[in-house]
Amino acid sequence: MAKIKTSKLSAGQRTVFLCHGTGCVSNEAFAIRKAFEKSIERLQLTDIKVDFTGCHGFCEQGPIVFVQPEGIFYAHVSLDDVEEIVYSHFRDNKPLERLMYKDPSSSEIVPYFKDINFYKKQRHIVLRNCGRINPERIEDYIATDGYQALQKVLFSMTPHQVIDEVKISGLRGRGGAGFPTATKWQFCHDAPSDKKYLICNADEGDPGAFMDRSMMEGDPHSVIEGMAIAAYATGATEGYIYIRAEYPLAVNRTKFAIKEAEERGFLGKNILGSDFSLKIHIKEGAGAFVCGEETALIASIEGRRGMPSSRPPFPTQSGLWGKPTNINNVKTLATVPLIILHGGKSYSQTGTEKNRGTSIFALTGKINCMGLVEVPMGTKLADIIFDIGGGIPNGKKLKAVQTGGPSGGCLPANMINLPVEYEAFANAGSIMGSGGMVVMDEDTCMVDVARFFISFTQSESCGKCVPCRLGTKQMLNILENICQGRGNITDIDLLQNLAQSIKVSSLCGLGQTAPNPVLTTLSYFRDEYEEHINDRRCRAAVCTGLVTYSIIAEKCPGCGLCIRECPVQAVTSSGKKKPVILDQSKCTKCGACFNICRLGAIAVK
Amino acid sequence: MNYLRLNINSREIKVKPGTTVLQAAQASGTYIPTLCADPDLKPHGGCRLCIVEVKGMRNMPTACTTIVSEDMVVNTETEAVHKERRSVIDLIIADHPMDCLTCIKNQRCELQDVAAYLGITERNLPRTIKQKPIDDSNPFFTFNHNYCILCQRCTRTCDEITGVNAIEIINRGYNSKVSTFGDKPLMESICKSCGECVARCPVAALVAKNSIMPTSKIETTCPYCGVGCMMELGIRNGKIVSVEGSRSSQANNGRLCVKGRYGIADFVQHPERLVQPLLRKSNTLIETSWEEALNIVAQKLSAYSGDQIAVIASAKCTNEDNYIVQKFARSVLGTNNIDHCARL
Amino acid sequence: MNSAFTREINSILSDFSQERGNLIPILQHVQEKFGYLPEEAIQAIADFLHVSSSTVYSVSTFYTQFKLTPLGEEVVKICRGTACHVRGGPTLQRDIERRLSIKPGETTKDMKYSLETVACVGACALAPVMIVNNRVYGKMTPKKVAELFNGKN
Amino acid sequence: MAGLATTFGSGAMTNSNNDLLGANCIFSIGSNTTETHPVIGFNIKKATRSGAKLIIANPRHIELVRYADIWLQHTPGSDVALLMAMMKIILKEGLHDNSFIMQRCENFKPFKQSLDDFDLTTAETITGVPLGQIVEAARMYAQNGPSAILYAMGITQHSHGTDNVIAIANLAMLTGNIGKPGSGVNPLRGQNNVQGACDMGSLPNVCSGYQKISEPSIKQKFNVAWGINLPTEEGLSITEMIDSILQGRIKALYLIGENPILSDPDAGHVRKALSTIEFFVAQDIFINESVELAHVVLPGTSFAEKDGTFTNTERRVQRVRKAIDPIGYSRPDWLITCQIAQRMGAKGFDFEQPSQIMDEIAKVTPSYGGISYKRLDKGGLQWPCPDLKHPGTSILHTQQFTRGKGRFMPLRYKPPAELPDKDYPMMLTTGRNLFQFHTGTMSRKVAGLNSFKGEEEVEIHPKDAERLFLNNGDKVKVISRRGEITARIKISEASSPGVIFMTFHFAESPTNILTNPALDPISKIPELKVCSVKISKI
Repeated sequence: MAKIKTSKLSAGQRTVFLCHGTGCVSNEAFAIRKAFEKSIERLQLTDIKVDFTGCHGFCEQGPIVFVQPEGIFYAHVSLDDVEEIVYSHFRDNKPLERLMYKDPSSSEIVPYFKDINFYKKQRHIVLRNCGRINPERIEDYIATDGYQALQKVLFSMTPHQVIDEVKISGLRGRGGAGFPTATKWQFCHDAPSDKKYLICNADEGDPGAFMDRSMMEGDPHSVIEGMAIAAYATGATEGYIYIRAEYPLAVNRTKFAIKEAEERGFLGKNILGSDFSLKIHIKEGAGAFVCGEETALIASIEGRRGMPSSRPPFPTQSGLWGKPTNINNVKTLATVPLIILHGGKSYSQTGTEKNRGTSIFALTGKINCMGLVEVPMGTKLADIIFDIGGGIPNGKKLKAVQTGGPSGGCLPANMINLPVEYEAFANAGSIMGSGGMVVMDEDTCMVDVARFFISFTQSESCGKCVPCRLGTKQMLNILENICQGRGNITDIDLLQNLAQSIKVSSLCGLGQTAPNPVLTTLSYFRDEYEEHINDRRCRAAVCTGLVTYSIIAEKCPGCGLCIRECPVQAVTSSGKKKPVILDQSKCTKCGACFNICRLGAIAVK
Repeated sequence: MNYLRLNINSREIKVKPGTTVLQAAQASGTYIPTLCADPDLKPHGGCRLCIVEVKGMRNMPTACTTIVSEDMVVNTETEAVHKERRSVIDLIIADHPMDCLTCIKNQRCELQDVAAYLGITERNLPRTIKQKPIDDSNPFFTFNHNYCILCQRCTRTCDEITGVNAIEIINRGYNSKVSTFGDKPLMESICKSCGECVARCPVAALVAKNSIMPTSKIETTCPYCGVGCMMELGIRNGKIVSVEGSRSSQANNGRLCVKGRYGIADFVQHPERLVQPLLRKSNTLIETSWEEALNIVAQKLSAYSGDQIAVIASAKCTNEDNYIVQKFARSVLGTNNIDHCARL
Repeated sequence: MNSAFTREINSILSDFSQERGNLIPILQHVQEKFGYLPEEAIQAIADFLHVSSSTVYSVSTFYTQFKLTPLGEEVVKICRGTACHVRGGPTLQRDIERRLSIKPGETTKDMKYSLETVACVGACALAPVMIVNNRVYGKMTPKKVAELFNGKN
Repeated sequence: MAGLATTFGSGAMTNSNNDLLGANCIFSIGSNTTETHPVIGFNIKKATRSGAKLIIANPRHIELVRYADIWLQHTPGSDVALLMAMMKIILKEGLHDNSFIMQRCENFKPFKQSLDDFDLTTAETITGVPLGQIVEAARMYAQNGPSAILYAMGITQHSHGTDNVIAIANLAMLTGNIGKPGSGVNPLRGQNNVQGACDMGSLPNVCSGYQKISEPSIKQKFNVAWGINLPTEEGLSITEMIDSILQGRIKALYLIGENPILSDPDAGHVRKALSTIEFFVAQDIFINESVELAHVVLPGTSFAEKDGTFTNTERRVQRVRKAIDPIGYSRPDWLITCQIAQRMGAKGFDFEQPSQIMDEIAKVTPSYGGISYKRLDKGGLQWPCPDLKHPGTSILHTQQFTRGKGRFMPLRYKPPAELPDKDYPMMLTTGRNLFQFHTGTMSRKVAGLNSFKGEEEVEIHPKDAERLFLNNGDKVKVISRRGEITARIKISEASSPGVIFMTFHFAESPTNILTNPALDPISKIPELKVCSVKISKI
């Protein structure tokens, strides 16, 4: 039996870690790292290392610079700040207050990572390595007990024992539906076949979710190790990671990680000298939300249109190329090594009776602290929004929380004591889904939100089955009418009925859940629908058809910014330093003037 | 062979393992509405009309994709099932022209049948249809996309039955359309014009041109190549008006090619057909009576000895024709100089 | 079809085996090379994989990633994820549509810009987000849009 | 069919149309199945969909190449070399079925000797196919049993067509691919009732059911049945008849439902014969190039106006039923012949309906012994069907070959009778198009079919076109030693450089003016698939 060479992370050495997740990279994190390297070299600060990590999850604060071992956290670092940090922090040993994180509610400066509320109240199990290790260096992963679980499985456990351990952990599929992972593995294990496949579903298509992306960018090896263990347990010898092409960074890191793992003998033929072999391929999704559905995903890997097929047969019986296929989500797989290493029992300590472990949310929308949030199952929504997320910005009021993306629902503010549990969410008409959590304040129109989601599912419907193809189109037409002030009060019943039948009779999960945003808004925010229809009014002033823009004369100095911005010349000058005039008959309600005005001189109703 | 028992609408039925609920129901005479199922094609599950209730199953599964298991209890006629079926048809009707009376498929339209079965008498949803193009390029059939309900029977036929894959679904969702490479007219595609798709279209999307309903049908065998496809000629007013593949023959199992399906009536009923015996007089062929023609032939042939006569029979003629001719050559003309184009 | 084109297609195809499962990766590589999927390329791919050209066409029209017409020099994608939607995505989109005078899915006549929407790029914390030639721009405001486009013109 | 008769004892498709669906490997040689037998083409594609391997041997890039695992693009006329090479490889690699050879076959040694004398590198030169591909094909065919072979006129229409067929039969016997489901040697018959016309004895050497007139017992049997004295001298084949007419030996011709001017090689020669014969009676449904030369024309009926039976390529006898009344004063062919016979004072032609004729066929024809209209009304029957209880035979040679043991025949490659040379540098090969049929007498009357393919096109490789300064659609003259025709060219990479392809559907460009009447010495089939031509732009 081969022994994994472990190395400890170079503890003690002072290191500047640049966050190299998509968010920070889009803000020039690569260039900032180069600048740090240059600057440190110039000052000959030889004891200081520059390195990078995957996503920290607090993308909104990016580019993030994290200094170890002291644990200082710098936010919003720009290229111009690099010199200052290097001089002040490293040469003069004076951490730079100006760039430290400021708590949005207290406005206090929080120098240390560990004290930041956003992180403090989280529980990082799956995200254990994200932001802490270099994802492009397998040694870093190995140093955090990486691939120990695989070794344990290969040399001291039978596939049955592995499945049993996962069963004890109570792990449920993190892709959204929450199907018990061990049961799925068991099905696949029991299906007789000469060949079996394993697919890691990283086709994170939910608009508003990005945890799979962060996992693949920040800790690809934990997913790969999880895949190897799952493959061993189910009898698969070939695996695919189906990942969105929209995530180029994640694709590249994963490719690199597979290569590294193969070189180290964690993948490929006779892994670690055992008689178990696994080859992993990467397939890039080509832009179809429906491919997150298991049977559609399989069709896509097979080179066909990503159209779902009826189940049964389930993929565990007849999946890829007609062979038994086990499909697990990224987070599910990343959890597996931990369960094996520390025991299912230990994992099951976190969470609640039926919902073990943690759950990850992409917390976004009208909230102070946006980012990835990992919390124990059972945590209340309110804790996530207010304690971790720091509440709603600009003193606005919370209106709703949308979870589960286009398949989920909108929960009203009065339900924020709901615990994070599959069943609790389902009973409320929503789902956990892949973990998008969009916070909405009073400036959000709930009818518009419903329209937005239906427009999304409608454009992503594959078209195979009638209810989804034509039903979502009907719903979208009705919602657009309502939003444009052409609604009829009978539309509400029509919507309700359509939504119900689409839910029951659609072929796949996309169609079956597509009505959820409509159904939840209809049941929790029915008054807003009625207002749109009866009063022709959008209280959040979002629906352009129902909105009027007007000039608040006393605030307008006639600067003319809006005149230049208006695409239809509806705004005209009435003389120097005099308020501008808005011609309502020309106004297309595009909102350009409203957005450009810095003086709040344009009113919207 | 072992059988599985199941219960459909409180009736016990025995079927072979592997049978779908739809097949079981149909075999037992229970109608389940469907628009995308076809006995020759793999189950699709797209139209959702064949949903049924199965005891112990959470959702309403589609009968076409559900395989019978022992002691399954199926209900095809509950109010819940009907409600969902009706809303499916409502959706299709809202996206489909409502010109049944002048539609070429009137009375032969499966959508009409299903709507009637479900008791739908009016349109319940706002119309979603918009004017779509008509592909009139093929000489034998028309593709009118306005009527298409995207059941995919045609594309599945072009895949599973003919293997040509000339037509496929392009785009997706509501913008899906049955079309060809580059969304070009059929005549510019690799379509072989076999019409297998036309034969399976449940509505008036793919219809034969000049389609006339026959009053009677007669089964016969195709006169073109050696495959020996059996076909049903549709007859009206003493004329061939339609051709369908005959499922009873193992030679073709209902399938035909372009020549068999569309190349029969035009040559059989061609104005240039020979309708009367002709006799060469002063180097032109002129019409004559059978009496005269037969007499001349008999008389002339009698004038030669066997080794002076040759007979060329025909691979187009029936066995009976050929048997008679070779018997005639051998026993009447006294020669074995008989051959046909067996080799060509 | 000129021979240079054929050579390029063949060089892409030579990296793959003739299995149907390679269809999407091949389309991705061809699009990477040419910026879109030329008809001749679709035919060549179909011949290579022993499937019909209609089948390849059908698959390429299913996935939003694939383009059947050439794109502009700058491809502007607007994220239509939820976070972007509630944080001003629609306004951002209207702003850019107006600037370029095209709708999503279109290309300017001078072939300079193509506008597309994309279903969430996973940079939700930076909402609203737009992508220009694969570079992500976050927390977009009309002002930043103006800077970006004026800087480019 | 003579090749199969020699080796197996029966010259018909050994297996059935649907049986192809059970094959693990299909080897199609000299058949453009999707164009010529579209519905069997469907079955081939269906079989490949469910995993069957497909080997195509064809000089042209036909549609089935798209579905094939291996495409052997061999030079027209090199089939024997190709098949011998495959067999040599199979033997060399020990992939042959020894027990089948020992138990079911004979004459193996001389056959093996003929392979020993054959050199694989020569095969590569003759066929133009890389040896590696031949090896791959040989293995695929031998190792993926049951393997079925399909062939058509691309095999038979050669001056050595019988050798081609024998080579195929040898290959099937060598690997034991005979007499079981999914295997077999399957010649696809061109016309709807070629099989039936042969079965019925419209051949110069046999009566119905391939009963040899040269055999005294057979002669005796028919003498009794028909009450005559059967002529014993073997008759002439069509090509020989034409020669004989021109030599003045044959003076009268009764032609039924054929158009030899378009369908037979060296059409100029045929036309001359038909114009000079003393008495020519033609029976047909249309006037065609041949019929218009007749002295008396008798209007027959089409298939839709009469009752009867056709026997398809898989030996299945199926009903033809009268759907409409005869057009004009036309009469069913059997009736016309009977009426002539009666007027000549013959007995035994007083049939009232075709079912009675079938009853007589059944009586005198062992393989049709159990066939009657009553049974056929319940569905077709595949011969041999010797008695009324017999269900018909879907696979031949299951227990033993029709002739007892399968006979291996030694082979030697012979080149086509005419090969390109300095004067006629290109090779012409012929075939069919899906949208037309045979000489077009039926299909060209269908306007819709003409819109798909309405005129002859000379398919030529771009390299040749470039060399000859030709553009797509240019009109050219194609000239052979026998004559010349004009047609437009279609530039296509379907054939190799140096090989042009034409159909024979169009009277305006009668391709068979060009083709070579060189006959296979045994089957008497002319070499329509290879001749030498030159092209010149008009």
